[in-house]
Amino acid sequence: MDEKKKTETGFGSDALKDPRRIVFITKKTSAKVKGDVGRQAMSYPKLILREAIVLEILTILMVVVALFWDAPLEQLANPLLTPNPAKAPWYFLGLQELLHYFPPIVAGVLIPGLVIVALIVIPYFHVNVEGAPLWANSSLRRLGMFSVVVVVLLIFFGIYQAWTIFIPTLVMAGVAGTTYFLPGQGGRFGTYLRARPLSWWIMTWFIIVAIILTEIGTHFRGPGWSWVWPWR
Amino acid sequence: MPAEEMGKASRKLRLAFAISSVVFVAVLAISPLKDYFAPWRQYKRAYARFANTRPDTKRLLADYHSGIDQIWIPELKVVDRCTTCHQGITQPSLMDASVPQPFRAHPSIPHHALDWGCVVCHRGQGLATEVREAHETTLGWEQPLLPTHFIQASCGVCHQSDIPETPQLNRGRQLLVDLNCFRCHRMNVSERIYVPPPDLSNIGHKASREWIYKWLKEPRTILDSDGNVVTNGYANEPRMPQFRLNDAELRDLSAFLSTRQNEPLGSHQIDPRIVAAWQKKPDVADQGETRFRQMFCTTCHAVAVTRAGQTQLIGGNIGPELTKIGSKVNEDWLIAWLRNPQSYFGYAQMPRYQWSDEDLYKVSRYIMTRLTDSDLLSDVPKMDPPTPAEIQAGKQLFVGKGCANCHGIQGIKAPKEFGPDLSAVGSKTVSELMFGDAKIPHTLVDYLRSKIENPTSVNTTAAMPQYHLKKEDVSALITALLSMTRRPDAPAFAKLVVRATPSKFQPAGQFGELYDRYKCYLCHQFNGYGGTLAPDLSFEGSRAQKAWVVSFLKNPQTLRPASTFRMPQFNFTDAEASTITDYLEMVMQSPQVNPNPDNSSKTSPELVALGKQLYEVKYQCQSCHTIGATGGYVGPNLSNLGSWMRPAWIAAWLKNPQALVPGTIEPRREFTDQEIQALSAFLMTLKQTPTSAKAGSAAGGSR
Amino acid sequence: MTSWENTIERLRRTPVWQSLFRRGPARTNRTRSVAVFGNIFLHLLPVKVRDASLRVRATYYLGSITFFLFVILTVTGVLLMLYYHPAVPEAYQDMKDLRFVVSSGVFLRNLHRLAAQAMVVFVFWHMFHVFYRGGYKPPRQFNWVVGVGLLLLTLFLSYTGYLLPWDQLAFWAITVGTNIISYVPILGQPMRFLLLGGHGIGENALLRFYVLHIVILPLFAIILIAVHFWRVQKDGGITLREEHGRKEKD
Amino acid sequence: MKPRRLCLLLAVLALALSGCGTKKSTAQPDPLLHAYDVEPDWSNPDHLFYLNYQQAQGKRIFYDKCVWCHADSTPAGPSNRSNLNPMPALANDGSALNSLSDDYLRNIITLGGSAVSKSAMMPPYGKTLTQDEIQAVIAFMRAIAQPPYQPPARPGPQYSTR
Repeated sequence: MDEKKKTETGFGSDALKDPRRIVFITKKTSAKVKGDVGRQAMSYPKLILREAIVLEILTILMVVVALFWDAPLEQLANPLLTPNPAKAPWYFLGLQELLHYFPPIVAGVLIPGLVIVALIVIPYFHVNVEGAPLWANSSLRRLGMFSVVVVVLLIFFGIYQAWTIFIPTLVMAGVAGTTYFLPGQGGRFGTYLRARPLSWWIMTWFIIVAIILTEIGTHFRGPGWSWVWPWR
Repeated sequence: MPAEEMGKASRKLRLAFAISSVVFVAVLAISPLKDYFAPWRQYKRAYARFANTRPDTKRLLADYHSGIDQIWIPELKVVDRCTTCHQGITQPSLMDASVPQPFRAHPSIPHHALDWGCVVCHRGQGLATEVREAHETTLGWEQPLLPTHFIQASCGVCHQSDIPETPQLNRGRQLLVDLNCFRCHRMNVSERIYVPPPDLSNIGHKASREWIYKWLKEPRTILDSDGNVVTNGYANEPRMPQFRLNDAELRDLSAFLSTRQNEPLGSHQIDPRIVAAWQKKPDVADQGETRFRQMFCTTCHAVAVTRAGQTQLIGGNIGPELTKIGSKVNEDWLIAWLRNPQSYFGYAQMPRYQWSDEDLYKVSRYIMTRLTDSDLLSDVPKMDPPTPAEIQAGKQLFVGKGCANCHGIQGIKAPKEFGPDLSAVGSKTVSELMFGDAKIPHTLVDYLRSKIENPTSVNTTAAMPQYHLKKEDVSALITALLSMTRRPDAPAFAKLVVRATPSKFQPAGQFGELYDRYKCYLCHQFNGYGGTLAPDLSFEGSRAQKAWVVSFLKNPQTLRPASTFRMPQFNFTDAEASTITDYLEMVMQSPQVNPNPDNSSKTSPELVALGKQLYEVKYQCQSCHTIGATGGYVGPNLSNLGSWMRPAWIAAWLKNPQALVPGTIEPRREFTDQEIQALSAFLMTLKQTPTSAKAGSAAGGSR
Repeated sequence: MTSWENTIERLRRTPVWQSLFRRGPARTNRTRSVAVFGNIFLHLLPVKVRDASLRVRATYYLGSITFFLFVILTVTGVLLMLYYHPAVPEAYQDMKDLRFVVSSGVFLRNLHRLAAQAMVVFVFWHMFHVFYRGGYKPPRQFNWVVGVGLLLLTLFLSYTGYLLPWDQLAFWAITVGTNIISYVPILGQPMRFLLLGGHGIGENALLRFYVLHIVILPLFAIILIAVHFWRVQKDGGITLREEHGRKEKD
Repeated sequence: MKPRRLCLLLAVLALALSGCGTKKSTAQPDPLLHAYDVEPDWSNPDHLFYLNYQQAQGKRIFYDKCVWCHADSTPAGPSNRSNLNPMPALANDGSALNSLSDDYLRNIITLGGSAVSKSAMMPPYGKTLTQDEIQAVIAFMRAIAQPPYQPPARPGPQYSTR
């Protein structure tokens, strides 16, 4: 189909068929400019159609679940009637579980505060941005530092008897340490793990701890925040 | 990238988009289905189908529509949607049991459902339109439907005093008082005749340490074949519960109690001449037994009697059972007690009889030698005299176990707030209850039942002792407990509460003293206060002739020889008898009865003959009343009516019996004035000499 | 040209259509670009995306899902507002009415609740995914921080919504949550007081949580979402696996 | 294999677990709990009749006024029934009473035996009991009748729940 004449502007015919972004590249440009961005596709319709399909499928799933699952509703709020245990929304139960171990100032303020600060500063804190392996250079020094951090953490958890955090920390440190001592290449998995940057280890540790704490807080805590088995 | 290629590649994408869009629209379109398939709509449709099978379809469907029905009473804060499914509740033709639920009509009750809503009585959740939500304990509503068995509890929320329609509730409330529940738990109990458990300040005079040990250990041990609890010397006496005490505790407590002799024992000496005269006689106990029976002690006290191999308790339950009393009490104490029960503790409910020393000696010998059980204390360990350490420990136990809550004792104050507050236990939600490891359904009713039947079932450290109650008494107690709710917060409810009217009849003066001394109110009613064992005396002055009352007081047993429960022989003096008679005549008058009628002139032999004819033929009164040797047992024996009742009373009675004695069995009939005159004239001719009295009534006097 | 396309073509020529869309069919790359540029919503997206970023495994659509959940929440939330009074006895009564009387009320509330829980899950998931892809690294540092802000907003949105049914679950969950705030030294108590509008959870707290839930937090969320999308485009599109670390083929 | 998958798996697992609801205990049905009152079958005390409110009120009135002549034993001792001629019907005697209509029973209780040409020994209770109370007594008698009382058949098809 022919285009109307009036829409033609100063671009050449090539540009009509295949428009390119015209930018001035300076040193201060924030955009990541690479020489080769690979093959490109038009957002309209390729991206937009995909997004629309995702929206529709998501809605369908949500509606179907909402038809068969009922939102909980308990009795009228009664300040005189404390449920035992009183639980926060599930996404705060990890935090509530921490409160069980540590003094409130640590579990309630320090740790969540540090997590938020850590999340914010990650991009500005140039910890092997290049993605160099944890043990790539000066490996002994790094191993030493890593071990000190882990030992301090373990002592901290040990003092407060936070055994549930103790265990994943130990496991993570073990796995991370083992990658260093693995003979030779250690297989594909070992190689993969050895190539992980420090931030990767920290984040993975955080995720596992968060999931375990949330899970324990949700399903393993009964009256007086005592340990109960969910199937009993 | 060439446009054609892109178009080709996105064809698959477009297809996927098309399919997901179709599903998307379809799913959104069916999302209202959840609403459409709501269970209540199915009940609605089922009712319409059901109504079409009934002959009165038109009336059944008069108010039918497809939406939610609700009863809305703003002033009571009632929003009940129960009628959405229970659509037939106001249709009289759907009353019988063949109508399937939820369409059956409500049985006819004094309160119409549409004026009160459903949840006010049945509890549950009136807002809900789902079956489980409305009826059961769910997370969203902690108050499940009250089982119909306990529905009387809801009557009790407003009706604070007893009403005849709720026997189970009334029984439960009586038990809360009788079993001393209110001594440990805070609760609202309406005023009733209540006799506190015995004061123990002087128990050391009364019973031995061994007996106390045994009693504390197992106040009751055996269940007979009917499930009645037989106690160590007492039957059907559930007041003293069983505490969970170990041997050391039993020793300490019995040591403490057996040393309680705060005041010297009252007069317990018997004239030594009488003792000397009777001591050696072999039949002293037999004579005592005869005297015991003649005085009708069994009207209040039961004694086990073995006849033809069958042991049976004979006697009333106003006082304790006496079968094994001789193994319990000291003889000195017994004599002092019989002489003047109130000298042992002031509120003792046993009347003070006019005993002669001779009778006293005989009866006490009978009690101490015949009413005994040598095996009773055989399993009690040997105990040395109490040590101060034991006594001290026993004193602490006495407070710690809550004994002081029920039993008064000098020098110890009852602890306040000993048991949990039960004044609003009926409003307790499931989440407020601790079920422990008990394997019972988590509802308030099951909790209460479990707790009453075995206090440690839900809480192993419970301080509450073990009561042994019959199943129906447990149900009655649960009903009474459930009736104690937080006052519904709607102001209109507060106005609806029918408060209990405290009634206490306490006459003054000389009669008042006699009334207290002989405890008349334990058996007789006076102006709505008192026991129900004997006739209501509220209008006795209008009813009985003075001479008859005097002769009855002097010699009660001659008038109703067939009845087991008979007025005891109080041995009134002449002065006492005339005080009582004068008081009854002066004060206990009915406004319905003319005190000074002048109808003697109207009596004539013809009238009497007419009355006799009416009595025997037209109204056939003999079906219920006895004259001479023939007639029924329902009403009182009329053989001596002429010397017993006043003619004005008889006339008023025949006009309207219920006006004189509310609730009396005799129906009100439509006699003409002439018939009343004739019947009165006939009845007044019925007189007999005391010696010829024979047949009696079974149904308790003039009721 | 089929009659169907003819009909469409004729429809396109009507003045109403032209006033609505102004442009002709997007059949060439240029008109497609113009369609994206010229649309207030679509212009947050880039005109072109790399083929690699269209692969499902590049994103799992986690960010999109999170955003769509936000859309679902907005729609259902607005509908729920029609039945809701932020007052102490009424709030709970409204939940009962939603459940038992309002047509599709249960469904609306279910959907809202479900989407709210799912959004918290997906926002975390999205963050972890972006992290493992190295999406926080230059030049996308700022967008990562915006994302962290959105994470916190999502948590607060969910948390403030938790109180609104005014049932036991809500009351005590919020009690536990707000008690944590009071552990902050010095500022803790005043912050809690500010949040609850009093020393305890009552009518004021309900009103504050309601306003936060339906006005303040969504407003910030919308602004940050817009910035987030815009920055994705400006920072060079989504982070691809091969962009950071070892250039391994996946 | 990849840690990324592990995280995904854990997240899904956590989500799935948090969906589990708490189980509720189910109550066993006890017919006694759903009856306002019970009355044992007079000829077989192990067999219980379950009474609704109206029948229970009837039972209360029956045991106050009627039991003396219409039962073989009374709460206060021997019955007056054997004393009477003709002997009154037992209240649970279905073979004698089931054939009598509610209206007939209401009449004889209200107006007495002589009003329906029966023995005058049956006194009238119309001025002592209300019509509701009399109806309650009849309902109670119907409830305990042996053989069981069948209400008169209604016209129209029978309803089935299915």
